[in-house]
Amino acid sequence: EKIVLRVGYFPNVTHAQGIIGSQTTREGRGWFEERLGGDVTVQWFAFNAGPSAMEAIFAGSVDLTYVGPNPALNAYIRSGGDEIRVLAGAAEGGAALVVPADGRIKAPADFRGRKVATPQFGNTQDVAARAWLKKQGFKITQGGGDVFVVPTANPDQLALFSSGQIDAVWTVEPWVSRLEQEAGGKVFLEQPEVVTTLLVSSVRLLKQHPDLARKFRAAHVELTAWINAHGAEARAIVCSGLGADMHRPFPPGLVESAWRRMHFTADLKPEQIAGVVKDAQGVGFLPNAIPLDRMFSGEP
Amino acid sequence: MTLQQELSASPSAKLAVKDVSKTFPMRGGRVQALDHVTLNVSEGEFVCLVGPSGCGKSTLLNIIAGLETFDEGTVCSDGAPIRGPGRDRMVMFQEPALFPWLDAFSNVMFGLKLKPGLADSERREVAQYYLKLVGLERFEHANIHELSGGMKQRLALARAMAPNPRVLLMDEPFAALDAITREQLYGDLQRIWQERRKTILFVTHNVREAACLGDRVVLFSPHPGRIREEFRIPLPRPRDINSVDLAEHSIEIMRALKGHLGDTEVHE
Amino acid sequence: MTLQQELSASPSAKLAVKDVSKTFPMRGGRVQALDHVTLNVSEGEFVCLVGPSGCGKSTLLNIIAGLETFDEGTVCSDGAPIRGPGRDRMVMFQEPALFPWLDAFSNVMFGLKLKPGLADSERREVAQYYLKLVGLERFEHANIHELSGGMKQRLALARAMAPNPRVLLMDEPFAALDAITREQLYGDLQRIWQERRKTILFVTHNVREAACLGDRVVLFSPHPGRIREEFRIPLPRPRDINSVDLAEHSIEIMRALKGHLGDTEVHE
Amino acid sequence: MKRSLTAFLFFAALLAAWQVVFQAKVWSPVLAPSPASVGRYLWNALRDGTLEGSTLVTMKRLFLGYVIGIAAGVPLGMLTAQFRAMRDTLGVLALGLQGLPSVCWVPLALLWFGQSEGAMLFVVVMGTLWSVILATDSGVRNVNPIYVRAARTMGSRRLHTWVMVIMPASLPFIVSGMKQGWAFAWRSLMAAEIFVTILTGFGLGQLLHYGRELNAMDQVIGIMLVIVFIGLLADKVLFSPWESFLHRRWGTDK
Amino acid sequence: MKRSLTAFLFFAALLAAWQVVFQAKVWSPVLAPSPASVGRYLWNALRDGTLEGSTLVTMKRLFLGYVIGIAAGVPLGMLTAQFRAMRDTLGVLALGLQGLPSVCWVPLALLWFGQSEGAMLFVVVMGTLWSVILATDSGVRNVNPIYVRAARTMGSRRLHTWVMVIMPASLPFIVSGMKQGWAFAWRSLMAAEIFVTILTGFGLGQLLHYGRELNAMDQVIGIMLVIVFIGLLADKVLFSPWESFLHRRWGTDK
Ligand SMILES: Nc1ncnc2c1ncn2[C@@H]1O[C@H](COP(=O)(O)OP(=O)(O)OP(=O)(O)O)[C@@H](O)[C@H]1O
Ligand SMILES: Nc1ncnc2c1ncn2[C@@H]1O[C@H](COP(=O)(O)OP(=O)(O)OP(=O)(O)O)[C@@H](O)[C@H]1O
Ligand SMILES: [Mg+2]
Ligand SMILES: [Mg+2]
Repeated sequence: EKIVLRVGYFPNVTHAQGIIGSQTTREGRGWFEERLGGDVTVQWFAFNAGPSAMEAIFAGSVDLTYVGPNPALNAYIRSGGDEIRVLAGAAEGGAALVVPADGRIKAPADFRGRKVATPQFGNTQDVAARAWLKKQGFKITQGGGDVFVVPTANPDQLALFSSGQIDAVWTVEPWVSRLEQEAGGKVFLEQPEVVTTLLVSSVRLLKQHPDLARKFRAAHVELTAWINAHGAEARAIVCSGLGADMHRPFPPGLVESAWRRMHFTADLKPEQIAGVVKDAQGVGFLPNAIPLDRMFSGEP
Repeated sequence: MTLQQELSASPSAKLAVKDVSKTFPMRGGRVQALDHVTLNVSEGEFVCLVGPSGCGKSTLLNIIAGLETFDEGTVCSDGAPIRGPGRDRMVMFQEPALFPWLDAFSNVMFGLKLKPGLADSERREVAQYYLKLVGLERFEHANIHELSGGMKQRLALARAMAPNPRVLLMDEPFAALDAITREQLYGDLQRIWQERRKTILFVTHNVREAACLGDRVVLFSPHPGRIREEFRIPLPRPRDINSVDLAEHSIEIMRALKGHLGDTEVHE
Repeated sequence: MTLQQELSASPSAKLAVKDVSKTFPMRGGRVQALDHVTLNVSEGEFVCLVGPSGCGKSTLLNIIAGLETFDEGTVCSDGAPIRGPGRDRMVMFQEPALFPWLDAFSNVMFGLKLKPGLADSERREVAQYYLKLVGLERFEHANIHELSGGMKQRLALARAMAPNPRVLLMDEPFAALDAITREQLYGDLQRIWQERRKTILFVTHNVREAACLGDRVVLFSPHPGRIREEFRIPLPRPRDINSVDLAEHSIEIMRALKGHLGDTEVHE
Repeated sequence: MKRSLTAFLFFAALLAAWQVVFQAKVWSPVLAPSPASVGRYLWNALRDGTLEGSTLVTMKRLFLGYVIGIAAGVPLGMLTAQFRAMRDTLGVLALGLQGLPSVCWVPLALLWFGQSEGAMLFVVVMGTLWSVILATDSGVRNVNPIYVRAARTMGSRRLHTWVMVIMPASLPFIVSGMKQGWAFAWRSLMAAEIFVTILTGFGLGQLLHYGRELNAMDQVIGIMLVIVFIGLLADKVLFSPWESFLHRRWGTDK
Repeated sequence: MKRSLTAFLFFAALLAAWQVVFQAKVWSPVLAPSPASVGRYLWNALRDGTLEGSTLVTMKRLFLGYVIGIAAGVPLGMLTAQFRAMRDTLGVLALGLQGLPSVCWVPLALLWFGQSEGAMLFVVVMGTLWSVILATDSGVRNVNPIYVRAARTMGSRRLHTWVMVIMPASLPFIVSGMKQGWAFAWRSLMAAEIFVTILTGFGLGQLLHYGRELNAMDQVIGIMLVIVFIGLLADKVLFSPWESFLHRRWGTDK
């Protein structure tokens, strides 16, 4: 009897491993299936965002998923460390603070009184933006302060930024590239070392099929290395995978330029995550964080 | 049961209303619709109720039909207390109460379909028979809102009679009809009543009509609704509405009606 | 205008119906409700329409009211073609058509409020006057569904008369009323009509009622609806419904009615 | 004929206004694409089968969810209207739950049905059911009691009265409620298709979502037009016949 | 008294069932938190003022949007019912647009109003208006024509007929439509608060959304309960009095 492994990811360049996995499965030459053995089928679920993926983990309807560090953290803390584990890193970088190219904003001090958009309240970029602005000496509150941080959905950012209704955007690829290419934006600041995507597993999978989880992780590590070695080929697969997921051709140029701003690594740097936690707590999120040791243990 | 049997089956029933009172709540007080009303109707009897507007005739009919609760007293049909409406006591309401979502024919069929023991083709025949009786055979497929006032009333009459109930409770069934149609229906109703030994309680404002149709005429007075007097009409059947004997009876009833009204003063 | 003037103002009007025909579409054919009907009503005249059920009386009233279109002919009021309903021609429909969202008093006030030139207190007084006229003063605040059939009809009568229209189009206004209330209202209606010189077109099934009230009685025959005959009733006013002269006239009309019906055979 | 002409002219005018706005470049063309580009998107999506495919998927889900919502909602609404106890429990529940946004039902759907069509269906049904219950309840409670009384004296009892009298008598309400239920079902399904990720079929909701994610306004507007079109079609096919039947029979709405 | 008892017992039973399910640990406690933890969340949110604050913000938006939706929708619905041309244009538009999910209106709202209360309001109104138009239209078209005829012979004309006759005569429908409109407004507002982020006030929709973002199901369920509670309260305050007035006057629903 075949074992079904259910894996989630987002149709987003920063989830390249997931996209390649799903696209190769779709093409009948599944990268993961080939490495998991003949009795395993992989089902790929393209989630719209972190919370949906985490709900699915809790509900037991997916086993593994690619996801950003913040949803993973939230899920870990919420479940008291009982339900998810981070198996590996996946991607770093790709986030940036974009300002108008017209030179309105040249120095950190110019942000005073401006509106800075972030993709989602409390998500990785939102926390980063708040932490950075705070470090520049601005007072940030939820509804005001010296700089207005306005969580705004990515597609709306583009519109509002190009019509001048927001002054800067802290977001992640491919939106950074789109803001540059379509809305006259200029990258003001990048954080290439910040984790963008992780591979997480449900504790249930680790209990029931520890070997499978191990094999999947190994395949993921191998895939990451392959991506770094075969950039062009990987980009082509990502591009067609995105097109297939969204039923709309994805511009290859966008994958190209997004790629330049990120890098893929399966390494886990718990201290990075700890940094994320610290930032979040510094701006008032994650009030009751718990020790993160179990999160990276790889054990149930 | 064959169609012939069905059309001529003879039901039997008896109504006993004893000391029934009924008040309605109304803004700023109560209205006493019935005040200790006692009325017995024997099997196969044709009883007419007359009385001024608002004296509780329709309320009494509804109570006997089992559609309205009452405050005091007992109401029995065949010796058993009435618990709710039943197919044995068919009501023809004062407003036609026809179903607007059905056409004329289907309105008549409604009650027939609920009557067991008939084949569908028989039901259809019965419905057609009664539609013809009330002169609506050409309007079988008309929608209710396309009928004139009198046609609606005739249709309601056909609908009430078609299932051949043992008791017919009729609330001014002929009010919207012209004299000619009326006279025809007087004849028809008496014939049906005699042939099938129905028990009929018949509300009317037309004293002459009451005298023409009833074995007994019961006179109501209003505020509160009470039975004031009863008249036996011992004339032979079939009766002609224009006969002199009948006129005498109706003059007597009329006089009584006026007398009681004088007592109670409807319009003070 | 003072209340006194308002209550005794004397309007004038004239109706001219010429060669009017009207057919209704109906499943499987058409119904000819009116066939070249011509009728003139002079100012201050009281004309009664009688005729069997379904002969087009209500349709004619609706056409004169401006509520129904017609296929052929012309209808004028005061010499001008009727374009739609107007406050000068008030209609009392065959079904009471009362507004269920208003209580009895507000129903009467509805038309009064639309009449300019009256103070609010006067309107209220007028409404109360008419409610009392029809014997509903105790039911001012009743909801419509709490009224008996006859009470609804009386309320509709009060509502139609209260705004004192020049022309009253009344469709069987007394059908649901008992003899006593009716007789009272005959008197009241004749008085109001004489005092204020109204023009009244009055549909009834009661031939005696027609003879009692009308200057003229117009006889309709059905299928298609046509005017068959007209009778002048030259009796002095006020008339007593029980008088012998009146009985003679009504017998004559009745005979004519039966004759025509024989011609056309309503129920074949 | 004249009626469709009015409608046609009206929508042509809307289209023209859109074109004018586009050409006047009031808004960035990224946000307000030209009618032509939307048309092009629709044409391409039709040609490569995406549109038909996802429309079919969505319609299947919609119909199933809607039919279940109606089939459960109408009887339950009649029950709440008929029985005090039902009104005080189920009726109150329906009142409370009808305001919940669809996304609230997603976790429950996942728990009960996993990532399957069942979960999607659950969200749609939860989005539809309560409002259908309430509309039916309203309709039944507004039925003129004389109809029920007349039917009962003719021997009509419980189920028969409900099906043959109360239902048709409250039909005007029920049809109006069903129309609103249809809108609720659409909206819930669009949310469900975004929040419930399943493998069996890619629907219009997903197309809309990804169009928005990619800020592809031609796609967003194209799918909106498809939704509008289907809504109109559904009205023509599902509701209009009932309505004109009602109006003909009742003699309303000349 | 007896009625509230039934309702109370029913909801107590629901609560008990929830507790049982929680203790049986059928589902992950993260997705199905205990009643106690939800209660705790609500209590804390009440104490620190979050709940009152966001409820107030949301209610303001809801009321404003709803009132605008009703104030525009009822007259427009009467127009579509009265005039062929309006029905063939606006009526058709309403039919098509009522099925659109709220998220479709977001880009337009941002474009026209920027990130402001106006944008939020726009989304709510667009989510409410069409369904109110359609419900009113239905109601008006089902009015028994005899009322209008009677009023017209008494000299009632256009506006007077509409306000004094058609409106009250179709009130049963309009009230039922307004109840559904209320649900539409709620759901649209929840969507709007999720999709349109503005700085002037943090509403229940945002609390719900962030609860979900943070996998804080106690918060999600707590807010759901608040929404349900407000829904019930609104019914008691806004709609029930109308309904009982209607039933008393019309003599329906004994
Ligand atoms: N549902 C009700 N609510 C309140 N009062 C009512 C109700 N039904 C009837 N009544 C009152 O009860 C009294 C009797 O009414 P009922 O309908 O029995 O009179 P009726 O004799 O049939 O009169 P009519 O000849 O006018 O039809 C009236 O005063 C009426 O107002
Ligand atoms: N809206 C309508 N649609 C179709 N046919 C109609 C309509 N209104 C009336 N009719 C038909 O027109 C004819 C005349 O109807 P009308 O109501 O004028 O009769 P009437 O003389 O008032 O009868 P009654 O004395 O019974 O009230 C009838 O045959 C009726 O079926
Ligand atoms: Mg009565
Ligand atoms: Mg008539």
